[in-house]
Amino acid sequence: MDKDILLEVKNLHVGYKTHIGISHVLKGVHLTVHKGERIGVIGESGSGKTTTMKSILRILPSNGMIKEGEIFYQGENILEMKYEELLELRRKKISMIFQDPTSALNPLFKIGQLMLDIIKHSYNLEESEAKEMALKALRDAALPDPERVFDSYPFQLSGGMRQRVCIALALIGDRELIIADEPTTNLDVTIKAQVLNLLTKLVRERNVGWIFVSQALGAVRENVDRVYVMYAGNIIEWGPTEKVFSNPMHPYTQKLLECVPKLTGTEFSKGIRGRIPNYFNPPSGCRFHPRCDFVMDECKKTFPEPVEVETGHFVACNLYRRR
Amino acid sequence: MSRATILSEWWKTLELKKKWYNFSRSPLSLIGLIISLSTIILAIFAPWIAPYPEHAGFYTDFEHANLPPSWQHLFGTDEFGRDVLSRTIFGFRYSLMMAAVVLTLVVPAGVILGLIAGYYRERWIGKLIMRISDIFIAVPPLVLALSVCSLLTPSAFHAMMAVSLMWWPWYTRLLYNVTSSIKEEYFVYAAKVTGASSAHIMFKEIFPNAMGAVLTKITLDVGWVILLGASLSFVGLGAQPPTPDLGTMVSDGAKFLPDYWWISMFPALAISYIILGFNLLGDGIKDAFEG
Amino acid sequence: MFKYILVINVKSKIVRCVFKMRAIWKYVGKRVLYVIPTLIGLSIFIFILSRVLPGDPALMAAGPNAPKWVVEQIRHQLRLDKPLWEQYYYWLVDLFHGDLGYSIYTKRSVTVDVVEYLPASLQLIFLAALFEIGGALALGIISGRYAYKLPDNMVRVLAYIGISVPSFVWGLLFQLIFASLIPLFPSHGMYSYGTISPPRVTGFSLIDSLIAGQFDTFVDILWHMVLPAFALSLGAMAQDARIIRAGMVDTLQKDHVSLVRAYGIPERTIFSKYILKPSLVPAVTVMGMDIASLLGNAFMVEMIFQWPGFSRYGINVMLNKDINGIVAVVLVIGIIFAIANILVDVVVAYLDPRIGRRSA
Amino acid sequence: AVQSTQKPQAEKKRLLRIGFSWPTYIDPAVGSDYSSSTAFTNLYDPLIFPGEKGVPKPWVAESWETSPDGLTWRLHIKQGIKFHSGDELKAEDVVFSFQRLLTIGKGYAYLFTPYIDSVTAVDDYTVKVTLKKPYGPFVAAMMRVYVLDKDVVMQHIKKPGPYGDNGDYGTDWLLTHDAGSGPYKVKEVVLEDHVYMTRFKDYWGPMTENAADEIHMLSLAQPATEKTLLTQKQLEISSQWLPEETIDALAKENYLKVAAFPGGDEFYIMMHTKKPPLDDIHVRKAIAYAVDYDTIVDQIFPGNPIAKGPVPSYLPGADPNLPTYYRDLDKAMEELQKSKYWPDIKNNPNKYAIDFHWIAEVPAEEKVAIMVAQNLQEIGLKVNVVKVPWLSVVEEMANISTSPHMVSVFVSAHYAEAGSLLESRYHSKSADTWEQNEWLLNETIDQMIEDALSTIDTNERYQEYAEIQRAIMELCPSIFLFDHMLKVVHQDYVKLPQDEGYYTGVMGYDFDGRLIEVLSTT
Amino acid sequence: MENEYILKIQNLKKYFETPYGTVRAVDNISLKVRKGTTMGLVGESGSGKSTTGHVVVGLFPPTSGKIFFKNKDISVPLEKRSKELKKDIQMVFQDPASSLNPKKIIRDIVGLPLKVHKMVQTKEELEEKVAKLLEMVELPPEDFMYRRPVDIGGGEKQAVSIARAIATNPSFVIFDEPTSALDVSIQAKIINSILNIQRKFRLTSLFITHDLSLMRNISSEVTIMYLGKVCEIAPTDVFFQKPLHPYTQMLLSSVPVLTKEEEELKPKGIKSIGEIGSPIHPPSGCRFHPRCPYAKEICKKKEPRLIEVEPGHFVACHLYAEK
Ligand SMILES: Nc1ncnc2c1ncn2[C@@H]1O[C@H](COP(=O)(O)OP(=O)(O)OP(=O)(O)O)[C@@H](O)[C@H]1O
Ligand SMILES: Nc1ncnc2c1ncn2[C@@H]1O[C@H](COP(=O)(O)OP(=O)(O)OP(=O)(O)O)[C@@H](O)[C@H]1O
Ligand SMILES: [Mg+2]
Ligand SMILES: [Mg+2]
Repeated sequence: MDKDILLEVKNLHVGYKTHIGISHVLKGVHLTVHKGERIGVIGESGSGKTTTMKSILRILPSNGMIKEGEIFYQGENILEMKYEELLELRRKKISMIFQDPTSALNPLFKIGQLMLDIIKHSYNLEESEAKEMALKALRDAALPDPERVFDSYPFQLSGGMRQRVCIALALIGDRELIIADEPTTNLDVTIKAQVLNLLTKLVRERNVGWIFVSQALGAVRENVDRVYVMYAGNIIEWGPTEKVFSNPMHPYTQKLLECVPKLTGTEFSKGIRGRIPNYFNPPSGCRFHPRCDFVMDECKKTFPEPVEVETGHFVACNLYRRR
Repeated sequence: MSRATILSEWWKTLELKKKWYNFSRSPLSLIGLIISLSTIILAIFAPWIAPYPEHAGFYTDFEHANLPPSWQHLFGTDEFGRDVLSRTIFGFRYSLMMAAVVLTLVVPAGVILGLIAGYYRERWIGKLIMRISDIFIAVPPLVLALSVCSLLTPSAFHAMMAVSLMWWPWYTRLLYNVTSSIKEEYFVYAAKVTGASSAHIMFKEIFPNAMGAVLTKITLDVGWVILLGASLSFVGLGAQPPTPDLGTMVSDGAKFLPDYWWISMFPALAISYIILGFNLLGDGIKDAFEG
Repeated sequence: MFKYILVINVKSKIVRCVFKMRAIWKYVGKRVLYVIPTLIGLSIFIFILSRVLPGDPALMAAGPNAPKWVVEQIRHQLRLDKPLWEQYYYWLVDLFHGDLGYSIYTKRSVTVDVVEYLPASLQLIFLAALFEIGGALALGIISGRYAYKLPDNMVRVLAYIGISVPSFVWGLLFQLIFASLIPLFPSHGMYSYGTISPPRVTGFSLIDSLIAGQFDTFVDILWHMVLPAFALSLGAMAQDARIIRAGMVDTLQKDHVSLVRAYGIPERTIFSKYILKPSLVPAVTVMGMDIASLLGNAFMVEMIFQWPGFSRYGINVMLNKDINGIVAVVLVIGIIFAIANILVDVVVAYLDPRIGRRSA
Repeated sequence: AVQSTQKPQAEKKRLLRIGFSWPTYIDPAVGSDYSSSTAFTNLYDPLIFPGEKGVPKPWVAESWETSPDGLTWRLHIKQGIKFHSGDELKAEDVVFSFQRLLTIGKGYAYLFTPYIDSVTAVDDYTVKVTLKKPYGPFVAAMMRVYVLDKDVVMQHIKKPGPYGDNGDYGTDWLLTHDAGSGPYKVKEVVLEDHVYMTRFKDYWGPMTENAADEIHMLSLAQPATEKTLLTQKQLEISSQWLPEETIDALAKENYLKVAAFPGGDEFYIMMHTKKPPLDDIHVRKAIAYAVDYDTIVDQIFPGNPIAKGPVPSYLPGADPNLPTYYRDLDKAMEELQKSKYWPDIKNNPNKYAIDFHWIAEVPAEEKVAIMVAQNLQEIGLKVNVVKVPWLSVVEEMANISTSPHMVSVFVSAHYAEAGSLLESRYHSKSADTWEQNEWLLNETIDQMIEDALSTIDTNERYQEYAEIQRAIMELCPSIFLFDHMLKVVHQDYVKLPQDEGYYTGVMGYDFDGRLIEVLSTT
Repeated sequence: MENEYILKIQNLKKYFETPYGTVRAVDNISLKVRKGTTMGLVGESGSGKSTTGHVVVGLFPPTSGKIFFKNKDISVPLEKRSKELKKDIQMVFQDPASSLNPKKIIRDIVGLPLKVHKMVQTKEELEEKVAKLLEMVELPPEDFMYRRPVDIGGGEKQAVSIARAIATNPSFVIFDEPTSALDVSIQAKIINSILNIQRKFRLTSLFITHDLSLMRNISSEVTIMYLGKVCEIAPTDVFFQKPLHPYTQMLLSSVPVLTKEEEELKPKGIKSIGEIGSPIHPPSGCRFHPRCPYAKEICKKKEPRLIEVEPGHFVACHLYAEK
């Protein structure tokens, strides 16, 4: 389309092979990130956010399989890259911050060991230069006493510090795209705010592309340019943040926003009935239809084509197609 | 009401189905099941299956001693002229009986002690039980079983007692670990808060969670107990001749290696067969409960 | 200049190591304190058992035709005429003087027997442990690397066989095949006939032969060790290979593996470093215990291969109801077991920084 | 190839490697079993040596005199016998050996303790022995007095020990060393493994020309190992307990020979005559008639002659014309029906089940046990066969209540005379030893034995022996299975005197390095 | 007047001895809960909220201090409490996954309190009562009665926990972050049923959470805890209008929100900094002082007392002590 596009995920289908059968998680996910753009992906637990992000870096678990789709990074299809190219991509272009900083850091290696290993593989550097680079990244991540952190095992750090370490990893070098997969979910409220502030500040300063995956709608709203709403392996609505939040179109988005308790303390929502479908035998058509209050016959048959309801604001729902 | 029963049955069968599914997923588990079942059947029906059942008792026929495997004697005959196949089939009987006796003694005792020790972990009773159990696992079970057996007169009964004495701590440990980890689960808290008795919590809340592990361990232990029993009789501290005990058969037949290899090698294979079967089965059961 | 840096580097490493070790030592100290009551309990158990169970060791010791007064004399010598607690008390006192009592089987101090036979067993077990660790690592890694693929399935089947076949069956089988039918290896003993054992320095014949400069004796001993050590190691090897495999398969799913992958660390490094180490932590525990358990299995294997070791001595004292011998065998194995346990803990603590050194 | 790796040795040697089982105690005051006795024979010189068929030969005791009452003996010691230490063997060494044996009380001491009052040295070459009571077979018994080098032993005593001033009397040192004058001296002893002996160059006595330079007694636990070693020519003489199957297989090799010779022992099934139902002589007789003697000597222990009575028939003093028992099931049933237990046995064989213990160390006994059990099943008796380690058998036989119903044991004469076995098997004073499970406790028999043993005149003594044997046959306390023939397999380059029909019948003198020729060097 | 308070906690301390030192999980707190109201207990991870709850229900005896329930001293170990009391105080636990015994069917889980307190005799009676309870938490009884916890979702698990807690008809229930592990859509459902039940049974409850927005919608009074200490107690409305304690302000400012109105409620000019201290070696003086932008010398030395700034509004901070 245009040169501005950094990353484009098109029609991504991903499943997991398990002993019970194949779990068809992603069904036609698409996503576009422009240079320096901050993208939010929101969705409840199990909606396939992590799966999408891992697909981008091709680090799905061994039972995961990409069945269909294309992922272009600056015009190159990641899914068709050779191993060396892929390594290059992972080393220089895209970095990822994982959901749970505790499990994302190997408990048996010191932070420094891990960072040096990563730096040395990415950039042909001397030990001391590499260390300097690592320390700088740690400092950038606002870690007090980076030397000590460098020489610590993950268990010796608090949760917030661990996540900062992960951020520091993501900041090494000049990446063009940072994927942050629920970077603050497991942190305390005040720490959450700190980490998120730091991350948004860094992203803004460096003007890199950013995919911010989160269940915390408020946090997404405050920090990104455009937002994608995901439900059960589908992107059901997307558009500029302001528009989506102030004028949600999809019944799911509407309900979801209602569900969030407000500081102002209005009447409490009743929630959405049912729960997220199981992926071994997902609902036909629109995957939200069993829980939708406006369900129609056709919802059960075909997945609705997205419709542009305002400029840049798309929604995939049959309610709007008819109109 | 009947609908309720049907529903409850339905859920139960579904659960069993799931377990069976998890179990049968691996062909190895199925092979294990087949092997274990075959040994159990052979053991139970030995007198009818064995071609020469009388060879399991006082029987000598020196005219036909040491015959190599043939159609008449598939596994050959031993130095007494007894059919090795028949004795091997009876051997399953003794091996499985040993396992059965030991495990029926050991499992309840070990489980109860383990539950108590885990539940009262901070109190002296729990500590005492664990320290005592430590003593019995401070050396490999074989070594202590051998020493105890050697101090008693050798017999299958004493071997079983000695093995049992060495074995309960493993169940105590298992239950202790399970209990101490489950003890802090909220459902135990909930039961406590409601006012359920300690016995209820131990046996109704905690124990069911250890069932899978216990069952798995029992199955695997069938193999280990048989191995231990065979080792004891191999050394000469187990079952008495002419009992067709597999370990004794191996060690007695070993004298005639390599000429009359079938006398010891078939029983040796039989031991391995039965242990293999229960090992595979045990892993299958583990899958069924965990998967 | 370069050398200088190296020195500093090494020095700081050592300092760090020492620091690390100090924490570990504290931990070890605790473990030792914990183990002592267990060992005392064990000794009480086996000691009492050996004295209360029916049987008259004095009569056995005196030999078949000995007159009554000789039997009485031996009874006195073994303190069997004293009350039980007194017997135990004196036994303990003797123990602290390094005396494990009089063996009615070898007719000398059990301590001498232990010193004489233990090294041979340890030496055998050492080789078996090498086989075990080497084999288990190789098989486990192959299996984990190609999880659920053909090599993995082959290894798994092999492992099941390895676990299921008792060590004494392996022993007999190897003897039958590799010593009798195809005489590649000697069938029994520690030396070929005519070889005079090297002068005893350490008690470990392998080491002693090297000290004495008898290189061919060394090779000879090694050659005699291959079959029994291998027979001994197979079961544990299979067991450990399974554990390593399970650890690797487990670790493969972990987020931290995804992380290093996401940052472009090549697969080979991931496997050899970030997956292997965490999978080894649980395996080390099992492996260590398995190595210690080899002493138990060695009972049969040493018997089959007539290895002049401690386990064969164990069998002999047991078959001859040598009460002091039996107590000593159990206790010595208990001590070795405890040491192995502690060593394992140290290794694990070394591998896994979280253990034993968690600060607030 | 590596199997036969040997240290390159400077010179080739005549090696005689013999298979044995451990334990082997080479201290004459401690050991008394087969392998120990064999070691004594080669390491030491006895006062009296057994000649062919066990006939006593003067040896260290060159000649002797007896007082008319048979209570005082004067032994003249041969001059010029050299110990391995180089010292000469003198009367004080003999006295020392006697005293040490009696003080320690183990080994063969039991042969002398009831009789000997004192032993003193009259001069350097004369020893005076005073007895408490006359001892007919004293001369034969002196085959078990091995002379130790007093000085050497006393140099190696360890104090404190159980023997007061004498400390441990050198027992610890003598476990792995010798202090003898025999044709061989200890080179190395590794407990449970081997006893290596080398030729003593200054040996005083006669040796065959091709005597071995070294004798290695090797502890071999497994027939399979022995077989391998024999076929690889790494073992000259097998142990004596090889299974028949292995012997058969080995006999097919043309470079191996099988030697069979009387071992001086007989194989008995001892019946506990004080335990029901065996306290009924009819039951015992029934059993004696039920046992299938022919199968035992044809199939299980081929080549052994069926026993003709309580002592092996070749033993001096044995009566060859005793009435014997044979398999006859009708007669057996007849006897059994005469017994008072018959109604009970008929109704419930389990009520009088008979425990049959056999000795674990001799696997072939299992065959006998099981066959006998099978035989007795035929007449309606129930038997429990129990395998028991040797030392446990010894222990349980020490007590009348723990002694089993039946036990099968090989018993050999301690010295080459019928009296030895008669005394140890049937005299009341041996009832609590392993040599008698019968618990005969028969005063008449006791008296007859004592009378016979104190009869100094040989012929008269033999007459009395014959009467005892007849009386015992009548009581039927034991099943007399066979006179044991030892069977060993040996290399054809080894010449055993037994190949030419020579034997002593005295335990431990079968493998005498003085007589065995080794015609090959390695 | 005094009878108004169903639960009174006075100077409660709960220390845990661990190999790494004494954990001062709850350090001298006092609070009162009025009959028929919901007291919200807010604080970040490790602040001692759950511990407080656990001590109240009797899982651990207090290290020191007193707890009065209906004017009776209940600061005794669980074994010494009467059956009546156990029937009267119940708790819903934090983690739905571990709250239900995975090996039992729902009927038996919910039925346990009924059986223990002999409220049912026959199986039929049991099933009937359990069915009623399940209906109350909006779970169709036929569907759920015979299932095991593994077969149901997290929200449903928590609903079952609630059913169990109200089975004995208690007058006081502690809800320990009942929805923190759930998606917002499910959280809404659960909260709704809790509100319904509270209304129906006139329950008094202690509602523990770290989510201020949620708290706003549920409780009539709020207690804020930090590292084992109470910082502020206030009626909900007052609290959101005028948070006094710097920590409370920091907490409130850290909440990401969805609407403009909410944004206005957030205190400006305070930013989250620093790390939460360790309960083993808590900071001296005021435990919040290392993170407090207004910290003074005295804060490092002297522990502030809880003072009533205005009726019903308590705060423990030196800033207000002077006034
Ligand atoms: N390795 C795997 N094997 C099988 N199923 C998997 C695997 N990983 C994830 N899934 C399933 O795929 C679905 C989507 O998971 P994913 O982690 O992408 O969701 P998510 O949106 O990131 O959820 P959360 O917010 O909980 O992280 C879930 O139902 C999950 O159970
Ligand atoms: N049984 C226990 N033994 C030792 N320490 C404990 C125990 N229970 C809780 N703690 C410690 O007490 C402190 C307070 O824990 P508590 O569970 O009350 O916190 P919380 O406010 O509920 O936090 P969260 O939001 O994480 O549930 C924590 O540091 C915790 O580690
Ligand atoms: Mg995720
Ligand atoms: Mg909590």
